[in-house]
Amino acid sequence: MTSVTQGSIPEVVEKTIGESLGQRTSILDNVNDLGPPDMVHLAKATANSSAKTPSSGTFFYYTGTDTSNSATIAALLHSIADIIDEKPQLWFGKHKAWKVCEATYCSYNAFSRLDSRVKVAFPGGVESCMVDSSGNKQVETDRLWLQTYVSSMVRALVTADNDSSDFTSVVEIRKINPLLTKEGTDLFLDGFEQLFFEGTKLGCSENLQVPTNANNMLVDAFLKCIQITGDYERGLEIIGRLKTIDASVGFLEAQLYLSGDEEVKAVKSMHDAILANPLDGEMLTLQAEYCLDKNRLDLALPIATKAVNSSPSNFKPWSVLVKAYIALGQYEQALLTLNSCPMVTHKDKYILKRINNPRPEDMHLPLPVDVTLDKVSTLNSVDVAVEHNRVDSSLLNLPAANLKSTFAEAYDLLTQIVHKTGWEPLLHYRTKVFVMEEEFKQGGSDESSGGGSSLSPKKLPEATIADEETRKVGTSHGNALDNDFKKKRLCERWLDNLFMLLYDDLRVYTMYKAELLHFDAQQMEMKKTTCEWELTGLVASRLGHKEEAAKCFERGLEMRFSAKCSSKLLEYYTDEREKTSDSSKISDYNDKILELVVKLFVWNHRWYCSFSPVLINALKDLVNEVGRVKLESEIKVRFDDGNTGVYNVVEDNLECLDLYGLIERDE
Amino acid sequence: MTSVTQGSIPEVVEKTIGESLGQRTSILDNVNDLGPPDMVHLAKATANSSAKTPSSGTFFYYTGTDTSNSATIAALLHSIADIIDEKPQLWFGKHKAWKVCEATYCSYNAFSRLDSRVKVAFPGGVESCMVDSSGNKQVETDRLWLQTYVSSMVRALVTADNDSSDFTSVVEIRKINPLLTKEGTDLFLDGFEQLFFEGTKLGCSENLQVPTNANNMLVDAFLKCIQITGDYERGLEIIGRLKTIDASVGFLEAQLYLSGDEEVKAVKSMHDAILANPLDGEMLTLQAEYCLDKNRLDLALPIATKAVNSSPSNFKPWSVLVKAYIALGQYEQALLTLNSCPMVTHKDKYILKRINNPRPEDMHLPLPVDVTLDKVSTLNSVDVAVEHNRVDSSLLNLPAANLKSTFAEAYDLLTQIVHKTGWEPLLHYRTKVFVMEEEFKQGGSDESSGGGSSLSPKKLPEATIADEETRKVGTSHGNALDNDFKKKRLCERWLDNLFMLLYDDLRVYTMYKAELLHFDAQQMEMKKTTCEWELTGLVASRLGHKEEAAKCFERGLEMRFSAKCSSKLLEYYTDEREKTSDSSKISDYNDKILELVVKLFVWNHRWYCSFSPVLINALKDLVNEVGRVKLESEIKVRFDDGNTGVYNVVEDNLECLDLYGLIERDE
Amino acid sequence: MVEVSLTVGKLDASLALLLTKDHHLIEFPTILLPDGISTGSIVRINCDRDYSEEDLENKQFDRLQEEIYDTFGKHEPKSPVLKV
Amino acid sequence: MVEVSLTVGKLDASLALLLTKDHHLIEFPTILLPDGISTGSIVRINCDRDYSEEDLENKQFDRLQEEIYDTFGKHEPKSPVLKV
Repeated sequence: MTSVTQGSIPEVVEKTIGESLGQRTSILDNVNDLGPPDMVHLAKATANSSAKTPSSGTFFYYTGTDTSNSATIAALLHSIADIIDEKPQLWFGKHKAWKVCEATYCSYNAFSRLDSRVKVAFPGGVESCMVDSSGNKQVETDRLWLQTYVSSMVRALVTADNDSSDFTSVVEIRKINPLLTKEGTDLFLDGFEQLFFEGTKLGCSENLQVPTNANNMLVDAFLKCIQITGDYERGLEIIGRLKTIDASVGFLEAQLYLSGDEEVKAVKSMHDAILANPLDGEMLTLQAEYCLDKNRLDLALPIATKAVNSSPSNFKPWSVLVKAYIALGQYEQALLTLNSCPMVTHKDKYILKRINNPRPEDMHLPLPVDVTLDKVSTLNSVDVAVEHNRVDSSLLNLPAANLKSTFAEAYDLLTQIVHKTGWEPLLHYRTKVFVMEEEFKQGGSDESSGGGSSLSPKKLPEATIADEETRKVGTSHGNALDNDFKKKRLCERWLDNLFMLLYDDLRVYTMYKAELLHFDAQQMEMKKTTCEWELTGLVASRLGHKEEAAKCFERGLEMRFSAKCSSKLLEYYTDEREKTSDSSKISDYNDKILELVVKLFVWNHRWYCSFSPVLINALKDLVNEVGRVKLESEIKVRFDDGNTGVYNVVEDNLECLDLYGLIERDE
Repeated sequence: MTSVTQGSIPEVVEKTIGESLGQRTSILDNVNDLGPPDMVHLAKATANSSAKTPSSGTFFYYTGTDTSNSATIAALLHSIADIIDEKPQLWFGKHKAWKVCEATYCSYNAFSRLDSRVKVAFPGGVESCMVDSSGNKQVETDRLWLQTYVSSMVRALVTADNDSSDFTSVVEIRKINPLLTKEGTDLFLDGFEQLFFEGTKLGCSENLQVPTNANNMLVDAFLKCIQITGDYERGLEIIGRLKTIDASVGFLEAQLYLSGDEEVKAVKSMHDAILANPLDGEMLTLQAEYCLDKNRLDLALPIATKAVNSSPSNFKPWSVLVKAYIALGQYEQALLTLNSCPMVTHKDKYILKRINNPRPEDMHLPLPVDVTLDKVSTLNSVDVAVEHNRVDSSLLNLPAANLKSTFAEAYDLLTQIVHKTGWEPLLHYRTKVFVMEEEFKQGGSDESSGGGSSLSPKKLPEATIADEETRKVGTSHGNALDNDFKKKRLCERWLDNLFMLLYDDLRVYTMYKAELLHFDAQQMEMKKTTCEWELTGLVASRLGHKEEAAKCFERGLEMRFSAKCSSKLLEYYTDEREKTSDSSKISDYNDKILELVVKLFVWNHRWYCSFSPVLINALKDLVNEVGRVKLESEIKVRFDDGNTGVYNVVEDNLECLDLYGLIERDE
Repeated sequence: MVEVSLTVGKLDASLALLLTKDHHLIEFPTILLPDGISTGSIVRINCDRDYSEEDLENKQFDRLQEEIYDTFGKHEPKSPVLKV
Repeated sequence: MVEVSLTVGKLDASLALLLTKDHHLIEFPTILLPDGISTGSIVRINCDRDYSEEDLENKQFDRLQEEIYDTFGKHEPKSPVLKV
């Protein structure tokens, strides 16, 4: 078991004591989602000074703590103060003895748009309050505390495993596993049921136009909780009760059956719900996806069509219909359908956001010393940043890497098409279905790319864009319309843009493959930095070349640790292990997966994070494949030499799996 | 006659010598309109130092100079250098003797996207070149010089009389009358004809979606030139020749006939053109406006309808149709039609823009001493700014004041409706034709406004907005549609916004009228600053209360000079003079107009501007009304006491009128 | 004449989303839809050129042009003399 | 059944602007317009509910649902045993 030490608590120094609390209040007015992460504020005095007035204020963020009442929060604040008071802190290069005078915990209640706050004064005194965006205090009630707790849990669950390699993400945050006690999990599930019909207040995923009762952040967190804990029975009971009030909840029932491997029940659930309401777009979409998974395209296509007709303003049914056309090899229809997809343009993904932008020199980001693993916990972020800055800009700034929400999904659909057809046929389909600005410029030369690539000799021909301006003003093509022409459609601006991005990605990838051939022919080894291998791997991955991508990520890891390469490989190996029945291969994959899982656990621990559903799940599979005893000794043999606490960090997660009976008990 | 002195040349000091020329080159790439104003750059050395190397660089802008060839430009640069070298300049509070070492003139050729530059070195040497946005030199040709000249002329003509009270407008600029010589005017008209079919390259007014041969900036400048010079015969000859190549030019023929008071010919011109092409939207729109002016609404309505049907994507025909419905008292149809107007959202009005943002402390803005008029030329801009900052924000920030292009026009149409119907009936019509978010909140109280106003007790009810999001996602009102409901339309977001702005304007205006009543009842005088009177006048003016607006502007001028109040009053008096046949009233208006015209001439001169078509025209009418001799003596009697040069600045404009035979000759 | 069959996908106040068999999304004014329509309904749309209406409108338009020309285009209308 | 008369105001590649008598601007897919149409043409649009097509589609849909249920919803499909 690991325990919290000074090395696991990041802090940001304030300019004036209490400043961050005021800033937090002032941003509340503009919050219209799950809100900021929980926050701890500390007022500290120099321990040896006789004066009791604090001389410094610091703060940091939290997810996953138990915020169900002021007593548990006060206990947490006490333990933090104890850890900091215990011995001098290594503080910006010097050892500094602090005494915490006052500690405040803030947790945003997104249901009622209130910030719940608990303040502990040391040595004694606890106060709590709930403030609105004007700073006014509201009367505390049990329901408001329940809302606070559920909001916290939703934030912790939906942001877990979010890609944190982004340079702008919050690092001064401790992410705790929110499912550490059964009581806490029970309380969340109770809260889910009680607050179910307020779920739309928490907003929805970035791929969905508007939240519904059956699809919102509260529901997302619920499903994740059930999946991690494996308690499908409990989940289905809850949904069963809610279904009697709102039939659209049937959609969640079917989803739970499916992820709980109760396929027959899922099919019946979908069937019954659709009979009751043949226009239930969410259920029809799920049914179409199911038929697609079963490769029954003859069923998937008409059901997806019905789903689109029933819910034409949602992206999801359209994307399933596109997939059906791709699977059927009807690429022209796939492109036309893609072009009709309603995009979500007004929303970003919910991420944990800071309440202010601290200066780098005010950030205290200690290195936890209880768990160390050579080359992982000690990876120098300055070195990585330097390496990153040296990467060629053509690789670094590929815009497809930054696509968001439905645009990223639409891009994925487009790459699925090009993966099956190739680039030139795709352009041909495009020209056939969309109105083109001018005929394909045969033989025009493209100066920006070298020879050797099949993409280089031609520029991307321009399609006529469908937007308000062109529609209402643009090129009127003569008075009478010729018939061929009127069967074509105008390409939406965003889809046209995706073609451009695809062209960029393909050019970089083709160039890489050509280089690789060249090096292989010369029997030389291609040299790239880890950043470059990582980015090249991501291009390959976007284009659906999974094996090639894995090779890049492996090459990337040869030189140094990379969290991105590791998690992408973990995904790849897990998929591959599923596909094979060769036991020596399986054992090989298990070995590799163990290595990646352990390193990622240590990496997360170094960044104050002890919650990753992906890693918990991977660990569960490993234990169930190789056995707990073997796994434990394996870890000790492979990682104990010269390192500390590696086994402890894995053990934390094994205990969580144990709690929910997901692995064999440790004797 | 006035002449250029050091006091009439503004300058901006550069950080490094020649910096502004580099900046000018670097912005060329982003120019997609008529481009920046002409610019002069000076490299200056301290006169008494023996060294010939310049120690300081300055620059300023120009419009209206003759840029038809490098020789005339070189001559201009010589005269500027002479004026600056002549005696020490009053330079940031000290007298400083300069010697100009090098002077450069830049003039943007918007047809070929080149910057034509002439550099004179002193004592000798002239170089010229034409550079593109990469700084590469192009071969100079006669045609490129003609394009340069015509571009310059178009900039000078279309930006004349642009409202310059905006705090962000360019002040370091000399604006010259571009029509000072007949040769120059001839050359422009020749150039217009030669370059006519390239006119669309110069863009079009902000109210038009896309430029056409018959409607673009080149054409606007041509029409303005013909109107100022009164040479309709010449204009019609040119148009006659162009019409044989492009029939759509007939639109300009009709316009020239109309503004040249040849109504019968205009009617025939429209008639013939429409017979030849019954779908000529521009001509139909003009014909509809003509019928509207003649108050033949029975004819105006079907013609406007035909214009809309022929050119549905242009704003103009729609606005004429709305006017027809307003004139007919069909306010519901007027609102529905207004709601269908296609708005121009992608364009701003062309204004003269700086190439960089100079710091205020680098600006040398001397006071011309050759023309002074007490309280006009000496008006302190700091005092005005202070007064401006003290204005109540509710008056200062009325958003209707900042409406642009078609939105400003649509707002004007809406105020025409409310002017005829009143506010409550307008709301009633709105509720009848548009889908409302909820029923009118009767009796709800509005905290933000005091009592006494008929607008205060009710909030504006919300209409359901038509935008992509609501259309595709929004409130689906049950499954089956009731019939009443489906006859209503969704209000466009911009129109809904205009209702809000109208509400704000009306509230301010109603409050003002209530206050006025109160003061009148108490026999007290209402006190406001000039800025406040000006802004109140502008609100009244926007709402169509012209007489009330004039009273405000008059009150504003009682305390100090204001260019805005003066020009608005000039417009008002001119209109009123037209309407009356009472000779004593006419003579009274003439007196007032003379006062305003003279003061505005002096004001313009103080800001280095000697070109205002509005003032030239007002002067022409005055001379033709009261006679030149009487006018001249009047000016001398009223303005010569204690002032200098007032008559000279008027004389400059009389000479221009003389040149084109527009007033009786001076004996 | 063109005839197509469309499915009603969504109904709003004044606009409906209709879908063609090949998933073309058409915004269609509800005013043109028959009564009693709801999501999932299928409608048949016929579109036909109306030559007789075109003729009628052309004739009316020509008459209008003649009237304008006769009224304003043959001689300067007498304006009231404003001299006093 | 609803029938309206519309004027063609503008023709683009795939969308036409049609105008109703009371100046409602309708974007209409050109694919639904008859051939030979040009700016200024007048078209008559009929819109009719198609009950028989609705019935047909409903029946097909019901059959589809039964097939899915019969295929996957009655007993777990036998998956190949992967033990080695």
